[in-house]
Order: sequence, then C-alpha cells, then structure tokens
Amino acid sequence: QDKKFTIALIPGLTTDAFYITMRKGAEAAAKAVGAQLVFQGAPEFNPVTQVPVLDAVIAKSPDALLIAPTDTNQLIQPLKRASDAGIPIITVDTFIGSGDYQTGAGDGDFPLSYIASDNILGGAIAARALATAIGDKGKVFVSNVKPGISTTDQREQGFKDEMKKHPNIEVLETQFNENDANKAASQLQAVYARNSDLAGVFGANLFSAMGSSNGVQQAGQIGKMKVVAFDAPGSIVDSLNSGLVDMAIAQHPAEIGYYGVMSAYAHLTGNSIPTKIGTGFTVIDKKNVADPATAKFIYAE
Amino acid sequence: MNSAAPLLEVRNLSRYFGAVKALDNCSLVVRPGEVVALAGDNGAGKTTMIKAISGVYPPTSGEILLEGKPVSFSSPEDAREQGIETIYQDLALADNLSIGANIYLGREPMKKAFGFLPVLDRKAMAKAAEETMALLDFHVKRLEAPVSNFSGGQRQAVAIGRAVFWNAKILIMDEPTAALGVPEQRKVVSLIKSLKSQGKGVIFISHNLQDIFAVSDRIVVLRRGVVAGARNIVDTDHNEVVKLMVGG
Amino acid sequence: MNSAAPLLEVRNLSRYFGAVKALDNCSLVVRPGEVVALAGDNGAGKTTMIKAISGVYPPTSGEILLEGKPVSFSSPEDAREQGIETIYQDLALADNLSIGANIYLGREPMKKAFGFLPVLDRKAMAKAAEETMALLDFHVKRLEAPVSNFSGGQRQAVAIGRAVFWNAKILIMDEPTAALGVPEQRKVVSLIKSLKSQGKGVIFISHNLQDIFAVSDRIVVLRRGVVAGARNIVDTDHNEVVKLMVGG
Amino acid sequence: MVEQANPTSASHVAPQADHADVSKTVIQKIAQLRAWVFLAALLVVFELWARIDFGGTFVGSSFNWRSVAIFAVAPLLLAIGQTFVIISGGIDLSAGFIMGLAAVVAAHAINMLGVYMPLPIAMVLGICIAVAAAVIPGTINGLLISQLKVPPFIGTLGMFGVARGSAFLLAGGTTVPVKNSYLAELGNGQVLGLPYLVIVAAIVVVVMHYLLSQTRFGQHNYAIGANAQAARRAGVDIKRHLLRLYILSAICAGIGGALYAARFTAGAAQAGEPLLLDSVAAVVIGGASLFGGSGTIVGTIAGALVIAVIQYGLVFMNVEPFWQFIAVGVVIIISVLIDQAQRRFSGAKQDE
Amino acid sequence: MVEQANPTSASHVAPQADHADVSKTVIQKIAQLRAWVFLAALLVVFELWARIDFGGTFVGSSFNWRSVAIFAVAPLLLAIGQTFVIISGGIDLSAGFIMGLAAVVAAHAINMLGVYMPLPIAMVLGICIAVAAAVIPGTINGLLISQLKVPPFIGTLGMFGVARGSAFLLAGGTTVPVKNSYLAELGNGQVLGLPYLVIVAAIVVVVMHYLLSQTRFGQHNYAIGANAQAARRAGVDIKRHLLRLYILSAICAGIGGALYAARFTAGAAQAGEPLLLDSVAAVVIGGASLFGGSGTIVGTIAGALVIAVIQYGLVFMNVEPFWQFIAVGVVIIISVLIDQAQRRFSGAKQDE
Ligand SMILES: Nc1ncnc2c1ncn2[C@@H]1O[C@H](COP(=O)(O)OP(=O)(O)OP(=O)(O)O)[C@@H](O)[C@H]1O
Ligand SMILES: Nc1ncnc2c1ncn2[C@@H]1O[C@H](COP(=O)(O)OP(=O)(O)OP(=O)(O)O)[C@@H](O)[C@H]1O
Ligand SMILES: O[C@@H]1[C@@H](O)[C@H](O)OC[C@H]1O
Ligand SMILES: [Mg+2]
Ligand SMILES: [Mg+2]
Repeated sequence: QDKKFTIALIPGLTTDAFYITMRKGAEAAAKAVGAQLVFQGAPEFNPVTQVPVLDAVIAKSPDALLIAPTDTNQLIQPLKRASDAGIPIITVDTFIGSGDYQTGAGDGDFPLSYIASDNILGGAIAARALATAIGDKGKVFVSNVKPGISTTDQREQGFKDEMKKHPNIEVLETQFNENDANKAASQLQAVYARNSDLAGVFGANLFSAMGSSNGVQQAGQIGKMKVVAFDAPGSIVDSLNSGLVDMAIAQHPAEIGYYGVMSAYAHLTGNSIPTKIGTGFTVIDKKNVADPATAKFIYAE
Repeated sequence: MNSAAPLLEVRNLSRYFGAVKALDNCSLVVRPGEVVALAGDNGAGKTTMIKAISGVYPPTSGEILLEGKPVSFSSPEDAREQGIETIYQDLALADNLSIGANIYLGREPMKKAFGFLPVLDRKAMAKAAEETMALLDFHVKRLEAPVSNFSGGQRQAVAIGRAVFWNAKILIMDEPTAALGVPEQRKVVSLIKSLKSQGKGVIFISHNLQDIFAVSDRIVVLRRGVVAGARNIVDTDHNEVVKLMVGG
Repeated sequence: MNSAAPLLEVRNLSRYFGAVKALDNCSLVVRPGEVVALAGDNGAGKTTMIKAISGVYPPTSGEILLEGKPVSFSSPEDAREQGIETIYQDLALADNLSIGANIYLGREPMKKAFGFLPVLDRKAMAKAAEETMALLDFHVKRLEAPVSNFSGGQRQAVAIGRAVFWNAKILIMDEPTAALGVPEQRKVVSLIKSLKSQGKGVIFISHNLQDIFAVSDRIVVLRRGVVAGARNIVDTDHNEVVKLMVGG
Repeated sequence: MVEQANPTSASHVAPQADHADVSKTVIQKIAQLRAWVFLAALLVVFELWARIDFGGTFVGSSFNWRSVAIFAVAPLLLAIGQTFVIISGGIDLSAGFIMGLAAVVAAHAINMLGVYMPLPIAMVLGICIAVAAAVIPGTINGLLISQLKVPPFIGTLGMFGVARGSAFLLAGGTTVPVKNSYLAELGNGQVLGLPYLVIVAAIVVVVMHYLLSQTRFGQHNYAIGANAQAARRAGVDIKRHLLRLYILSAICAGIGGALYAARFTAGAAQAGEPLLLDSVAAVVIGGASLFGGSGTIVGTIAGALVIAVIQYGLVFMNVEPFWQFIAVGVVIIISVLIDQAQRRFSGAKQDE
Repeated sequence: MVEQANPTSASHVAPQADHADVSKTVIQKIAQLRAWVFLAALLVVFELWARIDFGGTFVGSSFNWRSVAIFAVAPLLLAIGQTFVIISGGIDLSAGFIMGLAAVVAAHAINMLGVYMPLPIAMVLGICIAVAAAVIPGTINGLLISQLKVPPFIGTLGMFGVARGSAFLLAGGTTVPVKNSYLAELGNGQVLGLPYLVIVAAIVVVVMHYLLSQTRFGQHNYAIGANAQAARRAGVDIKRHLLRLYILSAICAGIGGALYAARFTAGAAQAGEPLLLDSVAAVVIGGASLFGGSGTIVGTIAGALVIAVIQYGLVFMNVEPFWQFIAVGVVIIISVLIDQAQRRFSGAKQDE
C-alpha cells in the first residue's frame, strides 16, 4: 500500500496522562504502518467542547477516526455525521450506545470497534482489591472527580456494584473533588473525622487518588487506611513505593492506542476487525511495581 | 406673602447617617408660585433635606405632605411620578448616554417602526436635547455624544434641562448654577422666574446670595442640621442671612 | 504690571478631542506672585487648558515652559514634581479614603514602627487633614471617615486643602469656590492673596467675576477654544470681560 | 416642556456649546466594528495558513462555516444573556448550570410528554417547560440581587451551586437521553443548508438586539451600568429592572439548554459548565467593559465567533493541543490590543 | 504647608463641619469583622448539628481544625493575591494556572538541582526558581494591563491560556513527581502540631497584610480601585503600580504552586485550575467589592475559612454530594446577606 493514511485520535481530554500515553501507543503503531497520526482534543471531558474538535477533524477528512467519546448518548449524533461522511470510526476507552457495534440494533452501533479496558470492570477490580486489603469489612468511599464524566462515573458504578457482594463493607457517600487534590484530601479527612473506622478509599482518577492518599497521610493513617488508585502515571509509582497508595489499577492506554491504530489500518487495508477488543487491567502494588512485566504499564512520562 | 394652600410641606424631618445628625427636626413649606431658598453653610444639611424630599433617602423621622396629603416616597421614581423634579448637586447623569437619553431617562419616548414595532424614538430625544439646551442658550450639535464628553457647565445644563423638561409641580434645585457661566446663570434665574409665574413651587439651593435675593420669596437657613431661621425675602437682607448661616 | 521672568509660559497650545477643537492655539503667561484668571463661558476650553498644563492630557500641539525651560509632562505626577498643584473641577478625590489620605495621596508620610518597620503615619495624615481643613474654617472630627461621607462643599475644601498643602510654585484652581459657602469663598480669596504674597503663581478659573476682579492681576478670556482677549485687571471691567466671553 | 417662548436670548450672541465637526468620521465607524474587523483578520490568517500549509482552504469550505456556526451557538446564547448582565455592571456565573438544568428538564419533560401527546407538540411544550424551569433560578438571582442587594458575583455563584446540585439531582447524576425524533431533527437538521440551531440562535440574537438597542429596558440597562445611582434618581425602577435582567439571562441559558438537549438528544447537568469563561470573554472581546455601561449584541456575536473560529481553526490547522492553549490566549489578548490601537487612532474616548 | 497664620478667622464663628459623634460604635466595629462573625455562626451551626446528629463535636476536634487549615492554604494564597488585584478594580484569572506552572517548575527544578547539591538547598533554590517562574507571566500581565491598557479580565484570560499551555508543555501533559524528602516534609510535616504549610501561609498573610494596610503600595491600591483617574492626578504612578500588582499576585500563586509540589510530592499543571472561583469568592465574602476600592486581607482570610469550613463541614456532616453543591451555594449567599443586614444595622455606608 503506498497511500499514506491519516488517522485521527480524539481523546476524552488532552490534559490527562492516560490519553497522553494512549497517544504514544498510537504513534508507535502509526510509525510502524507508515500512517500519519493526528491528535486533537478538548481540555475538558465534556461533549460541548469535544464536538467542535470532532467537527474540525472531520473537516480534514481523515481516513479513520479513533475517539474516546465523552458521552454514550450525546456523541451519537455528532459521530453519525462523521460516519455519514464515510469516515470509519473506532471508539477507544469509552463507547457510544451500548458499546456493542455493528449489530444492526440501536442508534449507536455504527462504529467498527470498541477498544478499551472496561471502566465498570475496572471499578469492580478496584473494589475487589480494596475489599481484600481491608479484610472484607469496614467503611470505604469513592473519591471522584465530578459527576457527568462517563468513565469515572462507570468506575464508581462498577465499584459500588461489586461492593454489594461484600455485605460487611459499607460504602459511604461519594465525594466529588473537581480534580482538586487539595479538596480530595480534605474530603478524606472530613470523612475520617466522622468515621474513625474508615478502612479505605477508591480514588477514581489520578487527582482523586493523589488527594485521598495525602488526606490519609495528613490524618496519620498511612498503612492503616487503604488507598486504591485508578490510573497509573509516574507519580503513582512513588506513592506505591512510599506506601501512600496501596494499589493502582492500571489501564493499558498505550495498548489501546496501539490497537486502535492497528485496527484502523487493518480496516483501511481491507481486513476485517473485531468489534470489541478488551485491553484489560493490571493491578500494581508495592510488590510488583518494580517487576518489568507490570512496570511497563506505568503511564508514559 | 403667599397664603395659598401649601404644595409641599415638610414636618420635623430628620435624617441621621450613623452618628451624624445631618438633619434634625427641620420643617419647610412651599406654596404654588413660590420660590423657597434653602441656604446654609457647607455641610448644613441642604442636600440631605432635598434628598429626603425627592425620595433618595428614607428620612429617619418626620413627615412630608404633598398638597396636604402625607406621602412616603420609597424611591425617586415615586417622587417624580407625583410631580417633583430634582436637580442634584452631583448632577446624577448617566455619563455614557447622550443628552437626549439623559433627559428622557426612565421615560423614554417610543415610536412604532414598520407601523407596529415599538422602538426608542431617538429623534424625539435629540430634539428634546436641542430644545432644552437652547433654553439655557447652549446650542449643541453633538446629539449622539455621551455626556461625559461635555464640559462641567454643559453637564450642569443637561441636568437643569432634564428637570425643567418634565413640567413638574415642584422643582428642587441643588446649586443649579454652581458650574455655569455668567450668561447661563442669568438664564437660570429667568427660568426660575418663569416657573414661578406658572404657579410651580421651587426649592432653590444656592451659596449665591444675590441669586437667592433675586428669585426667592422666602429663605430658610439651615445650620448644622437644624433650621436656624426662616424669613420672607422682603423682610431680610444679606447680612442677616449670613448671620443666621454662621451663627453667633 | 509684573515684569519678572515668567514662572509658566504656555505657547500655542491646542488640544482636540477627535473632531472637537476644545483648545486651539492658546497662549498664557504666569509670573511669580501673579494671579491669572482664566475666564470664559461654559465649554470655552478652560478645563482643557489646565488639564494640558497639569499633565492630564498630552496636548495635541504647542509648548509649555516652566521657568523658561520647555517641559513635557507625561503624567500629572511629573507636573506635581515640578511644583504644579491643581484643583480639578471634578475634585479628583479617592472617595473611599479619608481626608488625610487624600491630601497625602501619592506622597504618604511614613514612620517607623518598632523602630525599624516603615508604616504609614496615619496620625500625620489626620493632623494634616485637621489643619488644612481649618485653613478654610472647616473643623472636621471624622478623620477616619471616607470623603464620600462629606457634603459637596466639604469635599471641595478637601481638594483645595490638598493643593495648598504641598506648597507648590504654581497653583491651578479650576472653579475652586463653586460649591463653597459664602464665608468659605472669602477664605479662598484670602488664601489666594496670601499665596500671591509668597510669590507663587496662580491660575484661577471662575465664573464669578467679583472673585476674579478681587484677586487677579490679569485675566485671559477664552471663547470657543481660542483666546478672545487678555487684559490687566486694572485696565478692564466686568462689562468688557463679559463681552469678550460671549463675543459679538 | 416648560412654556417659555425663548425670551431672553436677546442680550448676547449664543456661544456655541459645540465647536465640533459633527459628522462621524469613517474611521470611527469602523472602530465600532472592531471585533468584526478582528474576526475578518483572523479568517484571512487561517485561510493563508491553510493554503500554504496543505494547499487547502479554510474559508472556502461550507462545512467549516457550518461547524463554526453550530459551535458558536451555545456560548453565544449564554453570552447574549451575559451581555445584558455585564452592561448593567453585573455578572452571571450561574448561567452555565442553569443551561444544564434546562437541558435535563427538557429531556425529562419531552420524554414524559411524548407518552401523552404527539411528538412535535411534546417537543415544543417540553422546550417551554425547560425555559420556564430556567426562569426559577433566574428569578431567585434577580431577587437576591435587586431586593437583598447581594453582589451579583456572590448571588450567582451561590446559584451556580444550587442549579448544579438541582440539575444533577434531577438527572440522577447521569445524562438523560431523550427519545423524540423531532427534537433530534431540530438539533441536527437543516433547511437550505442552514442548521435549525443556527436559525433559532439567529432569532434569539435579533430579538435580543432589538431589546437592548431599541427598548426602554435596554436603555435603562446602559444607564444602570454607567451610574446606577443616577438611573435610580432619574426614576428607573432598578429593582424591577434587575429582576427582569437576571430572568432574561436565565432564559437565554434555558434556550441554550433546550437546544443542547436537541443537539445531543440528551440532557446533561454539566452541559454549560465549560462555557463560563468563554461566554464572558465573548462579551468583553465584543467591546463591553466589565465595569458596566458599554457593550452591544452585535459586538458579542463577533466576540463569540472570534473564540469559535480560533478554537476550531487551531484544531483544523492541527496545532498541538497545548500550543493551542497558548495560541488562544495570545489571540484573545491581540483582539483587544487592536481595539486600543483603534481608539487612539480614531479619537474615540480614551483614558486620560 | 502654606504659611498662613490662620489670619481671617476673626469675622465669624466657624461652622462645625462635623456635627457627628466621633467615636465608632461597638456595633460598627463588629460589622467590620462580619465575615468572621459569619464564620463563627457557621461553626456554631456545625457544632450543634454534630451534637444533635450523632452526639459528636465539630469544633472540639483539633483534627478538624488542622484539616480545615491545611485545606484553606492553597485557595487562601491565591485569594491573597486576588485581594490586592480586586481592590485595585482588576481581576486575575491566570493565577490558577500560574500556580500550576510554578508547581511544575518547582518539581523539575528540585529534581534537577537535587542531583548536584544537598537536598535542602535544592529544595530552597527550587522553590525560588518556581516563584521566579511565576513572576514571568505576572510581569506580562502587568505590562499588558499597565502599558497596553488591556482590560485585566482579557489580559489575564489570555495569560490563563498561555500559562496553562506552558505548564502542560513543561509537564509533558502529566504530573511530575518530585523526589526530595525535605520537600515532602515541608508539605506534610508539622512542628508543635502546626503544619509547616500553615506556618508558611501565615507568614505570607502577615507580610501581605502589612503591605496592604501599612505601605504606600497598599494605600495606592485602594485609591486606584476607587478612582484611578483621581489617583493618577494625585501623582500615583499607576503604570508602575499595576505592574507590581500583577507580579505580586503571581508571586502568591507561585508560592501556592511550590507548596502544592511539596504537599503532593508532584507538580501538576492543573494544580490551581479548580481554585479560581473559590478564591475570588473568598475575597468577596471577605468584604471586597469587585468594583474595587474595598477589601482587606483579614476579611479574605475569613472568607477563605468560610469556604473551607462549609465544604469540609458538609462532608463531615455526611450530606449527600449533590446536596453539598446546593448547600455550599446557599451558604455563600447567606454569608453576604448577613453583611447587608449588618450594614443597615450599623449605619455604615449603604446604597441610596
Ligand atoms: N453619606 C453620608 N454619610 C455620612 N455623613 C454624611 C453623608 N452625607 C452627608 N453627610 C454629612 O451630613 C452633613 C450634611 O450634609 P449635606 O450634604 O446635606 O450638606 P449641604 O448643606 O448640602 O452642604 P454643601 O453646601 O457643602 O453641599 C454634613 O456634615 C455631611 O458631612
Ligand atoms: N473628553 C472629551 N471629549 C470630547 N469633547 C470634550 C471632552 N472634554 C471636553 N470636551 C469639549 O471641549 C470643549 C471645552 O471643554 P472644557 O471642559 O475645557 O470647557 P470649560 O471651559 O472648562 O467649561 P466649563 O466652564 O463648563 O467647565 C467643550 O465643548 C467640551 O464639550
Ligand atoms: O481514563 C480516563 C481517566 O484517566 C481520566 O482521569 O478521565 C477520563 C478517563 O477516560
Ligand atoms: Mg449640598
Ligand atoms: Mg471646566
């Protein structure tokens, strides 16, 4: 094939290590197949800001589009326009409609493939890890960014659903911190001040985890209170080592990006691709953080 | 002396600002066709008095009667609706609007565009601006320019023009000539005379005794928040008034 | 006539606002110990002239010489530093600050707390406020109150007090007595006389011909942005001046 | 008018208050349009850039025009309401979440009504209900600011929280999908190449322009912004005005929310959250001062378009995302620098 | 002073300019502290609530006090700079991202210096470099606003983008971990039960309070905010003042950024992003007007504490998250309502 394909990747937001790592993976794949990667996104995880970016990308008619849609419903119409314009679409990290594509059912089944680590599942994994760490009893809560972000909402949901299977664990109110680590810390301290038997916390994204673990530190509860972090950028490694964070659920963003580009390329070169590729998770803790097999899932710096 | 029923009667009005008794138990009567001068040294309470009458401040205590009926203005709008127009010492113009828009502020003239759509009648505003300013012999061409572009005296003329324009029963003028040139001052004096002849009531605040003696029927002198004395103008002279003002 | 070297000389000064020629080619000389009145009808350009001199606006064209040396003020600060103090027609007070703080604005007095820490000397400010206001016979007790709490005339006194306080070579006064009571007006007139006797130069803008004739040595009359005439006060009278002002 | 037959004008020749050249110069007229001039310059830059960079066109593509227009609709609607508020010397921080609240209400209402009545009627009624729902926080804002004299920043910041919480509660913390094909058509369809969204926004713009420039309400708004005290003394009922003003801003946000639900076929509490700064910036780039007293709808449109064009254009030109932040910042500053230069040049009112 | 030996005072008895009771009433003094009064009320409410709800204590727990104090540090630092800016009649939208930029620079600098020198020195030097880095955007803000007369909202909104982009570029889009045990101790350690963070913030507060209330700079700041024209005519060098002012605000943000890196042992470009509204709200709750001319550091501290206490307290009281949004909004409004009531009561300056 001598045509140089242009493949666009639109993340949920640009200012996030997760997506930056995804970009690295995508770039590696693009280089491998000789495609050009366009990376464009909005600074906030919100359809209002993502859709204009999408439109501007569509205007340049890329050969394929990889996107992390910021909402399951709201991105259907805007993506339909791209699809109608003949641009093959693959969703990464998040999905539209039900996430089951090419079934002929539902409004949002037109993308070719969904490549991700399922966030609901990720939440459930976090719940299991936390439950084990606290001896399957006690109080825990979710520290979350803000309502309305599909990925983090799903992690919370997966966490809570899983915890229903652990009758001795009480899940307290979720706290929203607006990506402000300072607020997340103070919320943890307030919850702890009220519930001296608080056993653990699930930080549903980087700043939630960073803040919560600092709250644990401020409360003098390092080691006694367990912190599970979602996402694994470099700073989490330090926290794992220093015991501030007990476990990190690493998604595999580089893989997602890599497979995304590869799948798009395969499609463009006439091959069929699976409608769903799960990239899974790696649970990283103090014990395995140095192990190269897990360490490779630390997000790129 | 004019013995008609009073247009405006102020009874035992007080107004305090925290601990400052700016006005303490002051009374005043204005009859139709009468010009009452309100005099007094700086800080005597003149502006406070007329702001209480025109609805700017609620008085701390006291009564205001308009044509015999007690009134209580909760805003200057109320006072204007009852026929009291005021020229404030600090002019109170909307600096970003044209002269015409200031004259009509709060009562803008409307016309119908395309026969049905009510729109501001800017022509009428400009015309009012031209005519009213001409009353004081200002011949203004910049009818769209904001009043901030005009000189101190020109701005004072706008404030005077606005108050006169609305043909009120009672006109309150707080140092209306302070910034005016000599010919314009004369114009204002003759304007007040013509208002008087139309049976209107006028409260005229000024530090210029000549002007006061030229137009007023009575003079009420305030001193440190209280009425130091009230005289018919024919019964008094500059010296006595100054004495009342400064006390001693 | 005073024949000393001029303190201040203004040569062919012009200032346009867009299409408005507020001041067109006007000249003026002030000698030490001389009071020059700047007269003219409303909108004649008096305020524009003094704002150009005191560094508020850069002139459109023309020259200003101070003690014979050409100067070009890029800001009022420059002018003040060269010894020109101005009382502006709109007073130019910081309404939220006390009288003392306004007097010292830009030149606040400092003292050392605990022997080393420089802090504002609020006592000195209050003292200056008391003394300066007393010059005009205002005896103020509310030395911490913001000037917005004072009456129109009291505020004007603050502006006068500030300008006088700094012992400048040249004082420019734009209608300094407009809001003042009768006794305070007299005080200002005597103040100007005492400045004169100290060899200062004064530019005095007023619409009050009596005051002008009482204190000035010369009078410069502006009309519609140009100098309509300049006279030694001894060589002219009210009538002539009015004629110059209104033209015709 | 006092009947005074211009009597005493005999004695002296009237001094002309106005020794001015009355006609506005051409330059001054252009200067008033400065945000539009800047917009034009921006388009030229992007066009040249597109041609040189990849031999394409920016301005020549109707797709780009439509995309930018649709992009600008939501921030513009908020900015229109904000224009009124800012001219009055206030600010409305809550507009974004009022928009979100309206979007959620629209979604619920249209779904529920759709069960009982034909879809088009459900749509229209649902939109009305959404706008009515927006009026509630607008009214509270207005009452707080007018009656209780709460500073607008604080009153609407409080309402920011209240509207946000209510919207998320109503939405159950998620987005609320709407099933109504007419609504989806309103949000995504077009007639003669003109998206319905843009048509609705244009109608709102025209009505609001009329309201601001041709009615008493508008006139009072300018007066209050310049000098609320003077306006009050002139007899403007400031309390009533402020109440209506914040309701007006909420209505604009409400329409924005309903259109959001139409476009994305879902209501989301966070719909307007990212639009706050951009909408205020549109107003200021359009020539308004945050101190009140100046601003126009026409300017705000240009301001909103400037922002939409830069943001869209930089993506189109494939500028690196982090460099986009910098570029948008620089362009916003330049847009106002040009204003300063024009003022100096045209003799318009300058600072001393 | 003119030498005039009080000559002509003979002729008449001087009218007293001041027929006032000079001594400030007790009520007026309390009213000036109103944000503190509100804070006290808030604490009482939480205490009662805690006792009734679960027989616990809110105020009685030193852990709560320390938690709230630490929570308030970052918004307070931004709010301190913002207090100066708001008193001058401006606003600094960029402070949050300047803080983020400083946090990233601190992290990189401390890591790099740590290779070449002892860790404590690397820490101190790194913090200095971070603050110096913050001064750059602060200077640009100041130059734009003072020299080019760009309105503060636009100038700092532009810088918002520029600082944001630069910070993310420097951070490579992610967080930058710092390895320096002394820094971590600074961020999380305490002496005599007082966290170092709180001590540093207290020092900044004292210095800034001195600057605002006891120096020419502070005095000019108030004058400029009330009437920039008057201040200029009085000889205040406004350009120089504004330049310094925005540098000052940036320094506060820079310190905030360095402390962020210390506390979280990582620099993040978005460190200060969420603090914008809260920090401005703290200033306004503390008694400042966004129109300029009023405000104090002491008030701002109370404002920042009010916000921290509500947010912390509502979590402590186990209020549902969406209801927290609403409750925070309501409390912010009430905080200012109390101000209005006090003014009326105490005879302080009211609107007409
Ligand atoms: N808002 C205010 N707060 C506190 N004191 C005030 C306020 N307004 C006026 N005063 C005080 O009340 C007194 C009366 O003021 P007022 O303005 O009525 O005087 P006036 O007679 O109009 O004086 P002038 O001739 O100078 O205009 C003065 O001592 C003044 O300082
Ligand atoms: N900022 C401005 N923009 C446009 N025109 C202005 C501006 N300032 C003053 N003018 C015009 O310039 C002319 C001169 O104004 P100036 O203020 O100097 O008059 P003045 O002699 O001081 O009058 P007054 O006695 O009324 O104070 C007037 O026609 C005025 O309208
Ligand atoms: O996984 C992503 C997460 O890391 C970020 O915080 O928010 C968006 C998500 O999609
Ligand atoms: Mg008065
Ligand atoms: Mg003048």
